[in-house]
Amino acid sequence: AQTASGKNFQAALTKSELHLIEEIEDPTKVPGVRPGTLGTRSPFEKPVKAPSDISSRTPLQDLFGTITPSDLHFERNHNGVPAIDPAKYELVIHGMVNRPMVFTLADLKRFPSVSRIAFLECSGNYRGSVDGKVTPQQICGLTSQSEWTGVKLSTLFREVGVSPKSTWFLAEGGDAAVMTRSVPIEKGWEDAIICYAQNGEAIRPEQGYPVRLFLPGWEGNINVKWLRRIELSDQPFQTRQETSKYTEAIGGGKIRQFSFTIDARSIITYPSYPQKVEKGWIEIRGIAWSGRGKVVRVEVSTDAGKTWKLAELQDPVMDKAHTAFRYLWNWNGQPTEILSRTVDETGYVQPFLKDLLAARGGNMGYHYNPVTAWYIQNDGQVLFKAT
Amino acid sequence: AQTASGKNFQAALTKSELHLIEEIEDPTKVPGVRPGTLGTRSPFEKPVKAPSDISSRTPLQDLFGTITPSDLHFERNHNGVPAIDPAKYELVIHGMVNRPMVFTLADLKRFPSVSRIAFLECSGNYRGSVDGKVTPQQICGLTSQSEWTGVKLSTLFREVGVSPKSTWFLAEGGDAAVMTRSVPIEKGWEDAIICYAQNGEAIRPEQGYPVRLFLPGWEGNINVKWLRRIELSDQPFQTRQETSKYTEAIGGGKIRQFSFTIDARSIITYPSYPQKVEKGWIEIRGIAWSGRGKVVRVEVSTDAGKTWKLAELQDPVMDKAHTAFRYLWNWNGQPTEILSRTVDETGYVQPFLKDLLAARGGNMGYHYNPVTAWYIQNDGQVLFKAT
Amino acid sequence: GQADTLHYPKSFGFGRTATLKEIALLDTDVRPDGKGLPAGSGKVSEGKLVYAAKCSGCHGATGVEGPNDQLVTIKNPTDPKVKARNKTIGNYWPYGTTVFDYIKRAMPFNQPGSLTDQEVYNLTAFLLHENGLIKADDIINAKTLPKVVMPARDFFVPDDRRDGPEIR
Amino acid sequence: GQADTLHYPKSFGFGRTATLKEIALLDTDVRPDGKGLPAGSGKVSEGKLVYAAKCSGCHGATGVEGPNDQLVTIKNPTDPKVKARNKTIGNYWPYGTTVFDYIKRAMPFNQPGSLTDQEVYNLTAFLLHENGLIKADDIINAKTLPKVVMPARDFFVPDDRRDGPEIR
Ligand code: HEC
Ligand code: HEC
Ligand SMILES: [Ca+2]
Ligand SMILES: [Ca+2]
Ligand SMILES: [Ca+2]
Ligand SMILES: [Ca+2]
Ligand SMILES: [Ca+2]
Ligand SMILES: [Ca+2]
Ligand SMILES: [Co+2]
Ligand SMILES: [Co+2]
Repeated sequence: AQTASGKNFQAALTKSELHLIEEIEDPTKVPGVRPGTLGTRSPFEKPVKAPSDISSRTPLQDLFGTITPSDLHFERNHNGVPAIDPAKYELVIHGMVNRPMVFTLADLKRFPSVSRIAFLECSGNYRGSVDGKVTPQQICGLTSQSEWTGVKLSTLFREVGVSPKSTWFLAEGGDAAVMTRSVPIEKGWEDAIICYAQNGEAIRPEQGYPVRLFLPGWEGNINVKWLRRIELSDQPFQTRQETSKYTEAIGGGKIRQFSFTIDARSIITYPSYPQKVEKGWIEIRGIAWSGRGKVVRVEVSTDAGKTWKLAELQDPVMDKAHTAFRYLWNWNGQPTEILSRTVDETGYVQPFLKDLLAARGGNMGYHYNPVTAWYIQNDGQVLFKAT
Repeated sequence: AQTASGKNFQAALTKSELHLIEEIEDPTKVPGVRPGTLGTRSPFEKPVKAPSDISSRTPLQDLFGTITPSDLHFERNHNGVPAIDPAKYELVIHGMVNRPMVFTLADLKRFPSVSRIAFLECSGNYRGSVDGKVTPQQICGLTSQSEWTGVKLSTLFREVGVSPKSTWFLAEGGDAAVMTRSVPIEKGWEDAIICYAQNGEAIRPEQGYPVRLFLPGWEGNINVKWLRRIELSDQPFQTRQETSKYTEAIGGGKIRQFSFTIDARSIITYPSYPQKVEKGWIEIRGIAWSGRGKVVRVEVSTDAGKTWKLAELQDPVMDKAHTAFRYLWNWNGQPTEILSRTVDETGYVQPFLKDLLAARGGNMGYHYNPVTAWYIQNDGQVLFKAT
Repeated sequence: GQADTLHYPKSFGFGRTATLKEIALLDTDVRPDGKGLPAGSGKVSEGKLVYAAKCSGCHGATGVEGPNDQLVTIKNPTDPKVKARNKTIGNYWPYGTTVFDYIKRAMPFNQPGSLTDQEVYNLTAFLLHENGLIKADDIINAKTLPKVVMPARDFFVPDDRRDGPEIR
Repeated sequence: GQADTLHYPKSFGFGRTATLKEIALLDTDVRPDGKGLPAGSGKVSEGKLVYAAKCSGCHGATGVEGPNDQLVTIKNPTDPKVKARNKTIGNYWPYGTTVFDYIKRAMPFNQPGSLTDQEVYNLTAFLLHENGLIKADDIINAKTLPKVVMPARDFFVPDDRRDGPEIR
């Protein structure tokens, strides 16, 4: 047992200790950290991707605006991230060309360049949940956005002299999966980019360092990372990734193949599970995108889909890009569901899950982009609900 | 001394060792790194800021496109970067208001938000060199670009009820310099943002974590970082930073004060010192920006300023944002000078150094935005030249 | 698009001509018409041995058990879990050439690129046979492989989604 | 702009009223009209002692030598280097109140926020005197400080740059 004076002394000590800590902690009273060579992330902020054996998901619910920090860009690979020495890197282009050629990384950087801010999404990017306990990261964290820079593939096509008879090309990665996909030649001429930069700097290893193929608006897998070879052909190669995988049953015994385009989609990232909200004003926030072009409209419902209101889109709305949307809502504290749906410039309207299932003969699979609902309980708890 | 057979044996060993190394190094033959929680930068890429005691400069010559990776965003502070606990963070707004208020970080995030991609530049951002051996980073590395997200200050002005008689406000930082600047109230109503996010994530400590003031197009120093207090007033406070510093002599004994706007500017980042170029096709690349609004035109000269051609601007051209420009040039191998100059939407034309000097009575100082030239020697060596 | 590049010079002159040898080193892909298949041929019986030694650890003794991807189709499965993942070479792969191409580039997963063409031919023969697509003494080579009839071929249709409001 | 926010509710109801006490703790700024100056007053002679103890290490024995910012103007310097950096309180600062405000918030650089108001008043008096702006026995307080005549005041003009082509 402690004496009364002992107790007082200890309390006093504790108080002065506390005071000391407070003084040290008052950042206006201690010189801070001097300028350095690399910036840091606050130790109080620990955003992380959610990894599995084969992929890692962007924490969409933790992000603001539309750019994904490069170290939070989603990952999907088929046998890990290779270590590639850029000095040894070469891209070979051959097949139906006048002159098969080899380009070093330095060569690629010398050609005319192009930059664009665009999303990249894996076509296997939907996960539901029966108990509602899933975050946006878990539902659809296989989408991210960067400013991509590189040389247009069409520029290289002209350099090697692609035959007018060529209709497809093979893109091959230099990873341990030696990833291969066949791409229709038109996409190569239209807007394909051989990218070497992401968000201002060299592409990160997880995104294909030193060079990846970028096909704006097309499913992630075909944007071959660690690109080492392009072969021009007059037919697709029917690689494992475009037959066994990345094809989807659509009913009537049919399997859809070469389904490249990412359908229009949106997700409300705030409020979302596991957050809890309070009665009163809530800015509903999210991102919307379409592989077909620009988002022209995002509609939000706060009454479980009975009525829909226009959300505000953040300018500038870019082609094939995550677009931030916002809708100001005064929650009365009653349980309800909030939903968002995207309409793109082709008139495509993001479907409900049940409509997608109906259109595909009851099959789930790739290219699932359903409207998702957030159920808000009367205690403010937000839970996922399938549509 | 070594026997002949010993030598052979060693050579053989070395050869098989080499082979082994080659095998290990062939990334298609070894499973790569599994997906993780945070992406990495390739060990072959080491972009760094150039620090001094008081600032650190963005390596503009190493970047592509327009977004600056957050850890390469330039820094300028007046007594270091403070360590701030976001749970303890508060913003106080008081003075000529109906109701002085305190906002936590969580409070600020609940208000309607806005995002914009914009540059931030220190007004003391010009350094020349007599021997020409300066990089873009050294010449003007105190400019960077991010996607900034936060709440409009006007929203908070309405919440506290700013008096119609208020004409200025004080912005105060919570760093060891307790940085203070006076801002005209109109800017607060127009487009000031109380930012809590940068490039998708929480603002980095070096850029003001957890909250900074962002005044699009205005000189860096007034974009007070680590913002802790705003006081509404009917006059400026004449702080040390807006009198002793961030004012400039303009001739005739006059000192210009409250010079907020960043004048239009550009820099060719490729080719630039210390690079060496080869005869033939060169894509001249750079960034252009203006604190007055959009860049409407960038002109490039490849004949030391005798003639000027239009550069291509990367879409979308955004208001008060770094804009990428490119100009394709076939260098004949003869020594020459290449230059770029920006014209903004108000018709302002980026001046030559000599014209700036003449306009300011021969004084150097803040707001120096001259056209800079790169001299290309006949061996391809690129060197800075003042205009 | 292509139009943007029309003002470019005919050639920028960056890069160099690829040699036949360096192309050959990389060019291992196999097309449905058999283009790309190397010399040699494979047998089911020999594939069985290679499979047991180098593949069964991950794909199971009979290519069904896993732990990794199921390679052999189970006819009329009753277990709903097996039913769900029963998409394999035998009932889902539209081209036999893909088996050769993929095994050669990517398997075994822990030692990709380590197999000889001979081994890959043997494994291809073995897996096609286990899936009931060829007979036990059929030989697989550049001539025969493209001709193996794959039951799934008929199911595949090109993307039928279009711009506009229709959900597909 | 303001128009964008007009559809907002009158109040969102986030945040709380600030107490007078918590405002007072932060509100140390001093305006040119003297608003914000605390009670108390300062003397040149006492400021000299504080300066020698807490400031001279960085700003020099007489406020000229550095190594950090020069605080005291040299009349008619001949050394061109001194001439160039001879922008100080005496010839470049437009308001005396700034001296108090800045020292209180930011100095000494290695112990910012450690000075009492008394010390800051004394230092302000000392530095103004060293710069020839007040007499040795002048007292600096909330009344007198705003009235100190600062020679640089007349030089300052507001930004005269405009939109458009004119270079200024
Ligand atoms: C160490 C584990 C491992 C070993 C050993 C292994 N595999 Fe695999 N295999 C895998 C994994 C994992 C996948 C799935 C890869 C992916 O999806 O990217 C796979 C996929 C496959 C596929 C494609 C299945 C489909 O339906 O798409 C085939 C075919 C295959 N392996 C054949 C083989 C053969 C033949 C061998 C032996 C030479 C082998 N594997 C050895 C792990 C292994
Ligand atoms: C450990 C070094 C150090 C000490 C001690 C120090 N200073 Fe400073 N002082 C500086 C530095 C560095 C600056 C410039 C800060 C900046 O530019 O952000 C400065 C700037 C100043 C300025 C502004 C000068 C100008 O022209 O803008 C004044 C006034 C000043 N100090 C007064 C004082 C006084 C009074 C003391 C003592 C109470 C003091 N300093 C102690 C380092 C010091
Ligand atoms: Ca080679
Ligand atoms: Ca081939
Ligand atoms: Ca798989
Ligand atoms: Ca408080
Ligand atoms: Ca005040
Ligand atoms: Ca200074
Ligand atoms: Co698809
Ligand atoms: Co200024």
